[in-house]
Amino acid sequence: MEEDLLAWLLVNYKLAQHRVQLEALKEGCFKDPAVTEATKEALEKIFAELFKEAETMFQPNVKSRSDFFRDIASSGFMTSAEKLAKNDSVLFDRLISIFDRTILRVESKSYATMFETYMTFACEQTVKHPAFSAFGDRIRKAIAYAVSVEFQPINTIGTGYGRARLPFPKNQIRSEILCHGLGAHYMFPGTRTVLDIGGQDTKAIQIDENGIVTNFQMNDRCAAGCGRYLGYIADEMNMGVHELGPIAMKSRKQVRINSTCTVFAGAELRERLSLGEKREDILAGLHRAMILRAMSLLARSGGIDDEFTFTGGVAKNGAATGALRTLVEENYGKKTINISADSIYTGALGAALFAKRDQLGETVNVDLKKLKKQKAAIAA
Amino acid sequence: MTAKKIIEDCEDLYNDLDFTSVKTWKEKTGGKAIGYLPVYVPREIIHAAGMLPVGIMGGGPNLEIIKGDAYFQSYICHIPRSTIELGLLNKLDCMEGFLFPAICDVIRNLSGMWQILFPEKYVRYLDLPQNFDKEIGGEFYRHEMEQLLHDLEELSGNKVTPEKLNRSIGLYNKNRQVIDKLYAMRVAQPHLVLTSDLYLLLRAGNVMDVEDHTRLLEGYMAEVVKEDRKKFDNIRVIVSGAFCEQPPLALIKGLEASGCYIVEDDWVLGARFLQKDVPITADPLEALSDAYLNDSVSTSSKYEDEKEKGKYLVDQVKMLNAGGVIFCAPSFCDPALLERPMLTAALEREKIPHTSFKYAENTGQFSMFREQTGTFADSIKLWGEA
Amino acid sequence: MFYTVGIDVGTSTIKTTLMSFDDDGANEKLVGQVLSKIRKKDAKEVIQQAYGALLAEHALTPKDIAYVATTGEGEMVDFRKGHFYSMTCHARGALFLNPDVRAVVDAGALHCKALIMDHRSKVLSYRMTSQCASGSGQFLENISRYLGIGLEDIWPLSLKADKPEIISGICAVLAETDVINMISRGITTSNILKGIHISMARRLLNLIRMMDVNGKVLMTGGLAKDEGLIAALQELADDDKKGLSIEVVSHALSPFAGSIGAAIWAGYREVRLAA
Amino acid sequence: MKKITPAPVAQKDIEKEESMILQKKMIGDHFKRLCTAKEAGKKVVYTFVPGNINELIWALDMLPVHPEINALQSAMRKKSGDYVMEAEKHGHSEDVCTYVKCDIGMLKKGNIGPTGEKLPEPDLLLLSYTGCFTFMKWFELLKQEYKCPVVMLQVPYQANGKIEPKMTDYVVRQLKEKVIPALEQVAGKKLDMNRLSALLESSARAEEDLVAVWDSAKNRPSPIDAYFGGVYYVGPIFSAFRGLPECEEYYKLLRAEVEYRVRHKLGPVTPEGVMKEEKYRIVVEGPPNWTSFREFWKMFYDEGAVVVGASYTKVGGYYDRGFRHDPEKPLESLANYCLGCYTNHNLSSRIDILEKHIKDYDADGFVINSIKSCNSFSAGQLMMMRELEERTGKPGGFIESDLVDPRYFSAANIKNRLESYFQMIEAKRQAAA
Ligand SMILES: Nc1ncnc2c1ncn2[C@@H]1O[C@H](COP(=O)(O)OP(=O)(O)O)[C@@H](O)[C@H]1O
Ligand SMILES: Nc1ncnc2c1ncn2[C@@H]1O[C@H](COP(=O)(O)OP(=O)(O)O)[C@@H](O)[C@H]1O
Ligand code: SF4
Ligand code: SF4
Ligand code: SF4
Repeated sequence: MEEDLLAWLLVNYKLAQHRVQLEALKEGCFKDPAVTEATKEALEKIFAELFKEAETMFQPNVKSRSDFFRDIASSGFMTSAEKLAKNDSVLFDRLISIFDRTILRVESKSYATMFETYMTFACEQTVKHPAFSAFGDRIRKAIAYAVSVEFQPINTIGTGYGRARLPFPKNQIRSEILCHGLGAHYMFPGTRTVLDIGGQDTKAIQIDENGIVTNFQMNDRCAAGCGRYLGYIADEMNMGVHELGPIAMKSRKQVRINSTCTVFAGAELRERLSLGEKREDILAGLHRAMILRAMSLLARSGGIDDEFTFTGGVAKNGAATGALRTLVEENYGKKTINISADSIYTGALGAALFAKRDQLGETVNVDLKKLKKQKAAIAA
Repeated sequence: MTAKKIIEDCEDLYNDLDFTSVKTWKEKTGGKAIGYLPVYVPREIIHAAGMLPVGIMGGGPNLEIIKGDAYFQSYICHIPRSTIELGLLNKLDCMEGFLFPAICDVIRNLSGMWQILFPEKYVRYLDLPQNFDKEIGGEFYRHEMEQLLHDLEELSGNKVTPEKLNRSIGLYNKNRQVIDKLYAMRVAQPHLVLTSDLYLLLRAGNVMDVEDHTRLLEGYMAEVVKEDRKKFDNIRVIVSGAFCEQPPLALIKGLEASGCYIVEDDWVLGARFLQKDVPITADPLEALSDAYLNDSVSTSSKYEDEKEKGKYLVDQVKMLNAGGVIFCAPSFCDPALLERPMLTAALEREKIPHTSFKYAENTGQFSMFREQTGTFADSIKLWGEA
Repeated sequence: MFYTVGIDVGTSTIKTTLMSFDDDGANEKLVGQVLSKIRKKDAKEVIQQAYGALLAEHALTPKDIAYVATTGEGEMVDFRKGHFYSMTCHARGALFLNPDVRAVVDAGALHCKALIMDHRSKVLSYRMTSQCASGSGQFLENISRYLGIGLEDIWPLSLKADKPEIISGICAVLAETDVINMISRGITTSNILKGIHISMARRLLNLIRMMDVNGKVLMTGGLAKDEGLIAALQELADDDKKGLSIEVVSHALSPFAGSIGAAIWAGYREVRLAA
Repeated sequence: MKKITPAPVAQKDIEKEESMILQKKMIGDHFKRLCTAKEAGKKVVYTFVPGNINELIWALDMLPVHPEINALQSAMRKKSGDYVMEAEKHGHSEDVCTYVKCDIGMLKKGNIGPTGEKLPEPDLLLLSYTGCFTFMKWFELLKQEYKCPVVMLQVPYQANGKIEPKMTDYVVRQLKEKVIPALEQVAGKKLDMNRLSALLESSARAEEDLVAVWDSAKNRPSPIDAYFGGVYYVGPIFSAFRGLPECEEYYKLLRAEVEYRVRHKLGPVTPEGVMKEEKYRIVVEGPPNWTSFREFWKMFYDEGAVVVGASYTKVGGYYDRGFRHDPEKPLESLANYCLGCYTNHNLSSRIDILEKHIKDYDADGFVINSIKSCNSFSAGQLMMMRELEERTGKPGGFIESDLVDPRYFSAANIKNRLESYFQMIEAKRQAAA
């Protein structure tokens, strides 16, 4: 019961976040200089659809969905716009360009101070649920308390690709490699090899029994092989990035993709589609091509040791994990492969652990009890 | 067997990364096999020791590289990583020893890696002389060959007598003669002896007994004349630069498809490295050494101070009535790519058109090559020689 | 008199050109042309449509066309009579558009090629970009999408830049984050675009510099419409201390150079075949 | 490459400057000699650093020029980018050794040497090389440009990790029958063996002092940086001066300075002064990057990393295991010197050498700087890394750059990797504590 409530709060919290951004997007779109009567009408319809979709989107039984507002919104928007402007390519182009212009601004806005708003919304939504309506006031009270508690961070450590731009002193910045290693170690203490495929880069990391990195390899600033590779392909196909995996998984015979560059792969995709090859087969080939690049980084960092943990946004993509599993088994034998639903936070988790360690001067010990609980929560 | 069927069989051999034909040979003869990397090794010595020399030319277009990348950075040519991949996949287990001839730093260093990776195998770096003086370079090379001969005797348990060695020399002489005939046939009728056919025939020689290979070539030549093959309005070109890592078969076919008949090339060059028969004498090692010093082809892994750079190529163009030269070299291949400016300079002095591009053995995209060779062919076709 | 059609099948657009010749192949004239975007459609269909529309517009039927020549990825067109390779065509088309030029830069969606030729448009030498789309037309298209502006708005904005924000060697796909970054740092769209034009121009200049180019250089391909890029290229070339003295020019029909060249070669071959 | 201006440090560090000043003067004098060679009637021999036989050249009163040194100096003076581009314009591929392209580009642009004056054309191309096939191509290319004789000295590869008698014989024979006659012909005189022996004796003394300098890195803190500083230390002995009295003097001076630093427990001098804290002791494999040499060095000293051992400083002679030029056996010792240069060792031996460095100098780890355009060094380095990690238990770092092509130095990337690498050592230490 207790977990159920938390789960629902989380669902509604995400909904709140999503709605706020949708509102901003809507407002932005209507303010766009290119808006005409026709587009206004279309936009109204599109947004009505988007808000409606959002209602159920975060519920636990709904599966494939991106964690990124942009992905969700853009796939929804595209689909609706395509439907509405079936034969009117001018209208379609106009709608898309309005969207492109606006999303950029919505995305680069900061929503950091909205915790209370989100929480209140989440609380009100949740108590509407029949399972909790009886405890409405107790829940409200508890949440009001939770919201009022001030966080007192004892230490902060920044990491990630953009870490150099953080306004932190040097000792509060840690390489994302180390953070990923430690984060993965915390989630799965048996981990020896970590693969992180993020949006902008891919890292293969070897760690020791304490979660300390012993070797690593990462790719350069090239989208081929990172999450954006799939994002770009999804854009090419007017789809959300989270929709690719499920389609690719239907493939029975994958196509070999020859282009390494993401943009060229996009062109190859179009070419192959026009040659009549199946969408799912090409997509499967694209996923495999991306995982092959990761395999080569892994090989270079020292191979794959038990246990192997796959983190980063792409770990949510079933076709990518599928291709990875196959290739790992073929080349390194059976290995325990850990994939966490929260994997996109691995780096942040590692940074937090370093922050704690730096402050308290202790090496991090994994709290097994807590971990079990966490795993159970994830399983539920 | 029709020419088409012969080529199909050769293509199967080309695609067979398990070296089944080598295993079959071993079962049949009970002998051992020695793998060698490009470009040239004196196969006669291996043969005389009752062993099968097996040419290893990388993994080609079909091998997916998973672990090989762990050994080579992205800016090193492709052949060593696919060779290591083959090794790690145990596909080269059927060979008892490996020879790494001196050709470039990559192959040289690969020999050291092989020593570490496969300590149970016989691994030898064959240092070829760059001094072509019989008394100096010849002396050194002779030592190298003696050592090799001695090692192979030990490995095979067979004594190599001068008679045996001479017999092998004879067989390889014959093989080279037939290959030369095949090349001559292509020069005369490039539409008949397709370059892709010829290439596959040469590749087959990497993995089969020399006598069988000679018979195969003769069979093809007898059959192919019966074929009725269409003649296209193609230009005649010489392809140069691919002496080590081989272009994918599809690229070779693509060259023909984009309007070029190839009348000379340097792929599988080891099979044609010696340009004259090695004489049968009382001292076969000396004969082999002399052949290497005096009668081997001009290629970028050999140092040449006496001869004028590019003269060999220019002569070939004239002799074979070629319209131009296509440099097609593996990416990151220092010997081939450093040689290129010298050769192009020689061609330019003679106003011979040329173009160039780079490939990797597993390149999968050909449209850029097609554009380039096509434009090249167009320009020769539309405007003639000059 | 007879007619020919040249079809240049690109990765993003199809260019179709109709030309007429005297019976002896002389006096080539441009009759009409269409440009069609492939987008997500089947390229073959787009080609068929464009071809049909162009003929209809000039009251012609396929029977009236003596020779259909393709170039680019045109090998897929089954009603063609011949195929010419793209540099051969761009060179010939360029010479038609501007008889003074001896150097051509073909900047398209994915590739850029620079070539030099003689007075008959024989390609003497060329350079091409690699298999990385950084700095290509598609790259620019992506950026304009991230910025939410149309292709046609790019060059006017770029020309207005006062303090270009120069970025170099960035991935065509990951550029998005750099763009977002710049926007959040308050860099104007004009300055972002100009910066991108400069980095693209560098790439082109590197190709040109690899050959002995002097005098007029004609831009062809889709990017030839981008006056911002042309301006940036000219500025860079002028600044270049390495003795490069070139004048970058474009032509309203530059994007059609490939198809024009194909149509002219078609005329040439037609006369030869008849002979 | 001499232009290191140690930031104002304490008075006693003046000594340090003395060897610097001397080296600078030596190089200046040499280039002056070169520029006036033709007037002075001196013959000029172009030859390479690894496997150079300078003593022979000097014994015949000729002047050596080393194209690699020109290339690296061009890089430090930020000219190499243009030179490389120039060579590519002349048909060279972007894939090949950039030393070659830098040299060819410099030639095409008038052959202006590091001092801004035109270098003399060679009277002889002495292709004595070791450890790399590219050298052969290099001189084949130069031969197209100059109408002068070439003579080659092939040095067999130590494929089995040792120098076999037949290898030495082969080199000696070439020296006797090819190289010396060719040199004599150009010099217009006979080789005086006594003169050669005297030069070799001097070489051996300099070598002795150099080895003592390397050994000093065993101290804590290490008084030298054996890589970034080391490339300066090998300047005289690798380039034109081995065998000359000024070379001997330089090493005597250098050794004294280093010994002084040891006594006073001083760290190495960096462009920003004496290094404060020695946090990490590192062994480096591979050549440095010359185009951003300072920036690259800074990435180390800013983190408190000192290089205590390096393989690159052994390319022009490997003296650590006792080899010295021997006046008693002049030709044989020249042959063995050539055979012993670092890149002429097979991969296992290279791993052994690095392993020994890591152990002898008590390093915390090792970094491989892989050069994109140098196959001789780079092919196999990934495997070396793994073997070394296994054998020593010390972590390896892997970065990629180029010798002289500025396009291939991605500072952000290298910095990110190095930072992660040093943090990794740090984290490991903490975990162990
Ligand atoms: N639900 C999902 N399904 C499929 N792919 C996803 C999903 N969520 C995120 N991704 C992928 O993950 C990438 C972002 O990963 P992330 O680890 O957050 O990157 P970074 O940390 O580098 O910003 C996206 O580009 C996208 O491809
Ligand atoms: N006005 C314009 N401004 C900038 N770029 C343009 C403009 N018009 C077309 N383009 C670019 O031209 C490219 C198409 O060029 P094109 O030569 O037709 O390519 P391809 O032949 O490869 O399909 C597109 O990528 C587009 O970015
Ligand atoms: S190859 Fe493609 S994906 Fe990679 S950097 Fe270039 S443009 Fe980006
Ligand atoms: S392809 Fe070239 S560089 Fe690579 S191994 Fe062969 S000869 Fe050496
Ligand atoms: S490849 Fe390496 S070792 Fe050889 S010449 Fe070039 S830089 Fe020197």
